[in-house]
Amino acid sequence: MTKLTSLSDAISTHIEDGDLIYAAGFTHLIPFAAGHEIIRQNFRNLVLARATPDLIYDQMVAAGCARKVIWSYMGNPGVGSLRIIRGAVERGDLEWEEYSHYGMITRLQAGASGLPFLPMNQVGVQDLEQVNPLIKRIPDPYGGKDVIVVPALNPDVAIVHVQRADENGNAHLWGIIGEQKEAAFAAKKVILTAEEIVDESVIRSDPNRTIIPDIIVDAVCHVPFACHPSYAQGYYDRDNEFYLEWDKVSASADAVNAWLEKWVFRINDRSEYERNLGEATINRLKVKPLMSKSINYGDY
Amino acid sequence: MTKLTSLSDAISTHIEDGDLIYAAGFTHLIPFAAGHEIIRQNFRNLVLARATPDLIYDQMVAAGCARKVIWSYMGNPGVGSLRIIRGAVERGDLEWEEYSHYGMITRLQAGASGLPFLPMNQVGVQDLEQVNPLIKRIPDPYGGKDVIVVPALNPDVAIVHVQRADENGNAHLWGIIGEQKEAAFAAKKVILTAEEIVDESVIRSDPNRTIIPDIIVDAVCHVPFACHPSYAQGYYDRDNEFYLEWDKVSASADAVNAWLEKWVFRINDRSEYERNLGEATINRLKVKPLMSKSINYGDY
Amino acid sequence: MKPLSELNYSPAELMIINASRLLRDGDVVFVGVGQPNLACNLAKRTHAPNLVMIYEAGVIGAEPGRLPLSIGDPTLVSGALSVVSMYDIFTNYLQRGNVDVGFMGGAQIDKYGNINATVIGDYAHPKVRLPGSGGSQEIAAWASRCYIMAPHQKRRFPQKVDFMTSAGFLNGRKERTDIEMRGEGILAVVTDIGILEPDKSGEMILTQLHPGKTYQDAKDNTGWKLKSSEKVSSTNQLTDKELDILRRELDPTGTYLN
Amino acid sequence: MKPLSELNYSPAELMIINASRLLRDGDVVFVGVGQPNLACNLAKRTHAPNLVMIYEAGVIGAEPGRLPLSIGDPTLVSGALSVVSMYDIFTNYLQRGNVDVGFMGGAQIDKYGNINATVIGDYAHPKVRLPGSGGSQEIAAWASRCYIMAPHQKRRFPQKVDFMTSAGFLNGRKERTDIEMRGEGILAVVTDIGILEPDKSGEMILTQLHPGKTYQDAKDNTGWKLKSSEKVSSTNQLTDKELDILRRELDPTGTYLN
Repeated sequence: MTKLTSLSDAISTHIEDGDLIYAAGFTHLIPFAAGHEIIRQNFRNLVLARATPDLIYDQMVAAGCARKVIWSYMGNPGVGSLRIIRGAVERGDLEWEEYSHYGMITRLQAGASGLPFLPMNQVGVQDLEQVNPLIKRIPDPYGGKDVIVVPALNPDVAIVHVQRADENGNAHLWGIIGEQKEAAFAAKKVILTAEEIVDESVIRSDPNRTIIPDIIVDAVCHVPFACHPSYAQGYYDRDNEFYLEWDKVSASADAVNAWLEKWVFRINDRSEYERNLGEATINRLKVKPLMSKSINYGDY
Repeated sequence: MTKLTSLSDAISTHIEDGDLIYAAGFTHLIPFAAGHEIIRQNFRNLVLARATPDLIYDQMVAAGCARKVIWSYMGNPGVGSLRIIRGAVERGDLEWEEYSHYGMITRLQAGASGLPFLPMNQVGVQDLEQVNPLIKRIPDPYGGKDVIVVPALNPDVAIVHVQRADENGNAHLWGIIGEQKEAAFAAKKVILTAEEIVDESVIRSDPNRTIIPDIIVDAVCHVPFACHPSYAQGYYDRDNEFYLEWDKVSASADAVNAWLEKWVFRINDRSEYERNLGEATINRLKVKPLMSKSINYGDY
Repeated sequence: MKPLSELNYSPAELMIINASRLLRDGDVVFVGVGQPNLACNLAKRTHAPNLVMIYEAGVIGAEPGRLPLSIGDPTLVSGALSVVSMYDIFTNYLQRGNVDVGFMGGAQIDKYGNINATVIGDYAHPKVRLPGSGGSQEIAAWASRCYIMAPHQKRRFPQKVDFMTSAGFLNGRKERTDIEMRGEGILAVVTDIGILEPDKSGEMILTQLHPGKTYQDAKDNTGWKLKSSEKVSSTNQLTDKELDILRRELDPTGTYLN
Repeated sequence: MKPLSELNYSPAELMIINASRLLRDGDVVFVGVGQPNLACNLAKRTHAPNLVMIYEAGVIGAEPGRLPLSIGDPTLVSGALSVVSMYDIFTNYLQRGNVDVGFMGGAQIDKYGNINATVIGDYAHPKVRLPGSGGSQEIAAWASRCYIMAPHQKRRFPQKVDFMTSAGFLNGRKERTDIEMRGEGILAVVTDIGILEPDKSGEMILTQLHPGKTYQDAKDNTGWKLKSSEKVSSTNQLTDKELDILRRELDPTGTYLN
């Protein structure tokens, strides 16, 4: 059953003020288009969870969408600080909750599994455990050392960008797959954005590649170039210049507001964003093909 | 660094009497060739763990290799009983330890993760828990219901058959992937058998397909047709006639011994086994190609 | 449509067709091979075209090109929507609550729908050692609705199973409710005489009879004092179309139909 | 080979080259981007051709065709040996004990090699809020050997870190040993003055000096009373080959070398 819809409808239908959102993608396939649509629709009091908030959450916090951020690495990857979130935290203007990457992804894995919690081995340091009461320790019932546990994280909505999906929401993704699967299975609702909508037969030609199945997907949106300034493996490159530029923009509230006006509020959708980027940028981010070798499933 | 070796050398080098062996593959890619080599080399007192012992463990138990079997479904899949193991258990001649599929695979997942145990949700019934003291229950530290736990399973040796691997042991596998990854990461040593040895560039053309990395592999053996009478997706079909035939052979100790003589002890290796099967059988199990659609990784 | 008396059908066909009718369009079904597989494929070809079939081997949305002969038949994989690991199937799919229907089988089914697939006699000194749980312990707990297909025989329907492999309503519905498991439990046992369903206490009672069968037939073949619902209805007769799809398309060699 | 005095090199180049020499052929290294990535690629092109590079984004055996600018740069993926999920990287690879070497960084490194990458000042009311652990809490615990590269500055090497993000030897080696973590801990801190290594008590002491640097330089730039080993050796001078590979092949734009 087709779930194809516009991104704007998907966001307005499935997200509510106050929701816990997990926009997935570890450094790759970051759903910037959906983040911008959330800003454009003026959502408030969201709890934004991501291993690495990256620029997208910095922008959403700047726009006033969030009351809290949950992270395991709050930086501008390869550049430095996320100035907006960092500033809000230092001023006491934003709640936060913090894990190591492993703790964060373990919370999602527990959520995806339908388990109340999952264990991790001890790491020596206890400082994070002491400032985050959700991190606990329990005995090993088999007589070993105590283990550390974290509770399941079950976001209200996961937003996952993929390279190709059919209109029902069966999705192929590749390259860095990060926590895409875990976030999708953990969430109560899943909004999928995709570089390409393909026929179901493309998905069925390689079922081992299907990481997200239609049965957990609520909306499918065709949004090419949705990840800029992050990237989609095989489709376009990371726009490192933008990551450097944001470091400058985010140093001034006025510059941030001007940026949001120009790149989010004054435009209607992602295709307008892409047009505004211009051909020079788009060409700079293009990538030459490098194809995988095929495999034989056999016609049984 | 190449780890290519003959199956006979791999088995004699890496297995010892008394070892706990996990010959992986849920109904697919079952490493019959390695099992037969273990029989041929007369190993004794092995503990044989597999979700579904299938015919391979029935044959190994018949040959006297095992002191104990660990399973979650002890049947001849699609046919009925595993007569040898069932008879030995009913007579009190064989130790056994039992889980549900989920319990079994959770033990492997804990082992693969380096964790002492993993939790599962309650299932209402407690009979298995009562006869297997390794299945315990512990409180949920977040105030929910008690969870069931099982301890890590870390086999001495995992044997994993794959469709293609490079000579270092980086392996692509597809179709039903069962517990192949978990068994390999859980084990102390890994013996890989492969339908095809390919150049490293084939593996590197599709890194998302690489489920087993060379760093955990101890031996790589080129053994085409290693899974008969089970199958290798895209390479050959399951020989259902043999599964039916084993039901008859295994009804008589004499017939079993004659079968082992003919198909294991009197032959040297898998290529001789394949020759003895004959062209008619091999042609019957051939499969027409059905290729996956390629993906683009991009030349960054 | 021919009158029933003119249709020749086997007890297996009777059970498969009645089981297929319990499926709803859009259901995600955890399928076993054999009769449950036929029931699901029949439903998909009749009233439930959007049925999603999941196999415990890790296959989602299979479209088997031939009759699968084992739970891991390669025909389930080629052309499927997705293939995942066993751990993922049992965690992300089943335990997480993504499965609507499970089909159960077993050597014994008792008054409360509990199932024994493990052992006849004492566990440590088995009289008959059966295969064991496989996936069924968790399917019975976590699939929203579970169904059983079983020939109606006294030894197969004892008052109490020798070993509880999978949960029906345990020692009564309250016990299952108290544990707050996700699944509603065994909602129907389809036999070759009729259909049993749980009453308020979780006891399996006769609610439907196949045409030509009687309450007495059912009682004679049940190991406990079988109650019936106030009104026992009759199952709809098998249709030519259903039988035709089963026999010509799904199992032309009759492997599971006799 | 030119005498050292004729080689112009930056403090970063000095640290990267000395760190690369700590790697052994065949090591499986958990690599960060930036300087650790350069150190690993340099080792692979010199004395450790069989080095296996793992990135926390889930990439194994990367062969980057260009300088990766973030931990998730697509150049790490194309042509890699394997790509897996974050959960798998942290469980099957790191926690399971499949990683030999980890590179750590941080705003503060204390006397026992503990690292702070979380916060300067009070956690609840941060003076400077840093990015936090990322993968480092677990790398420091479970990689067999860990190394740090850091410019030698007093504020960066305090007696005690404000927040322990990752374990060195905690409050002394015994405390780490008692917890029986898999990894041996921080085995070297490579600075632009020399190399610190843990003594028997787990305290970081000066064991090597780069040519031209003195114990006094190190003491002046360390926030605790820096001890030294009985004999402080000199690090080998940088070679033309090492500098050449770094500058021409690995970081031609000098992004991480200055």
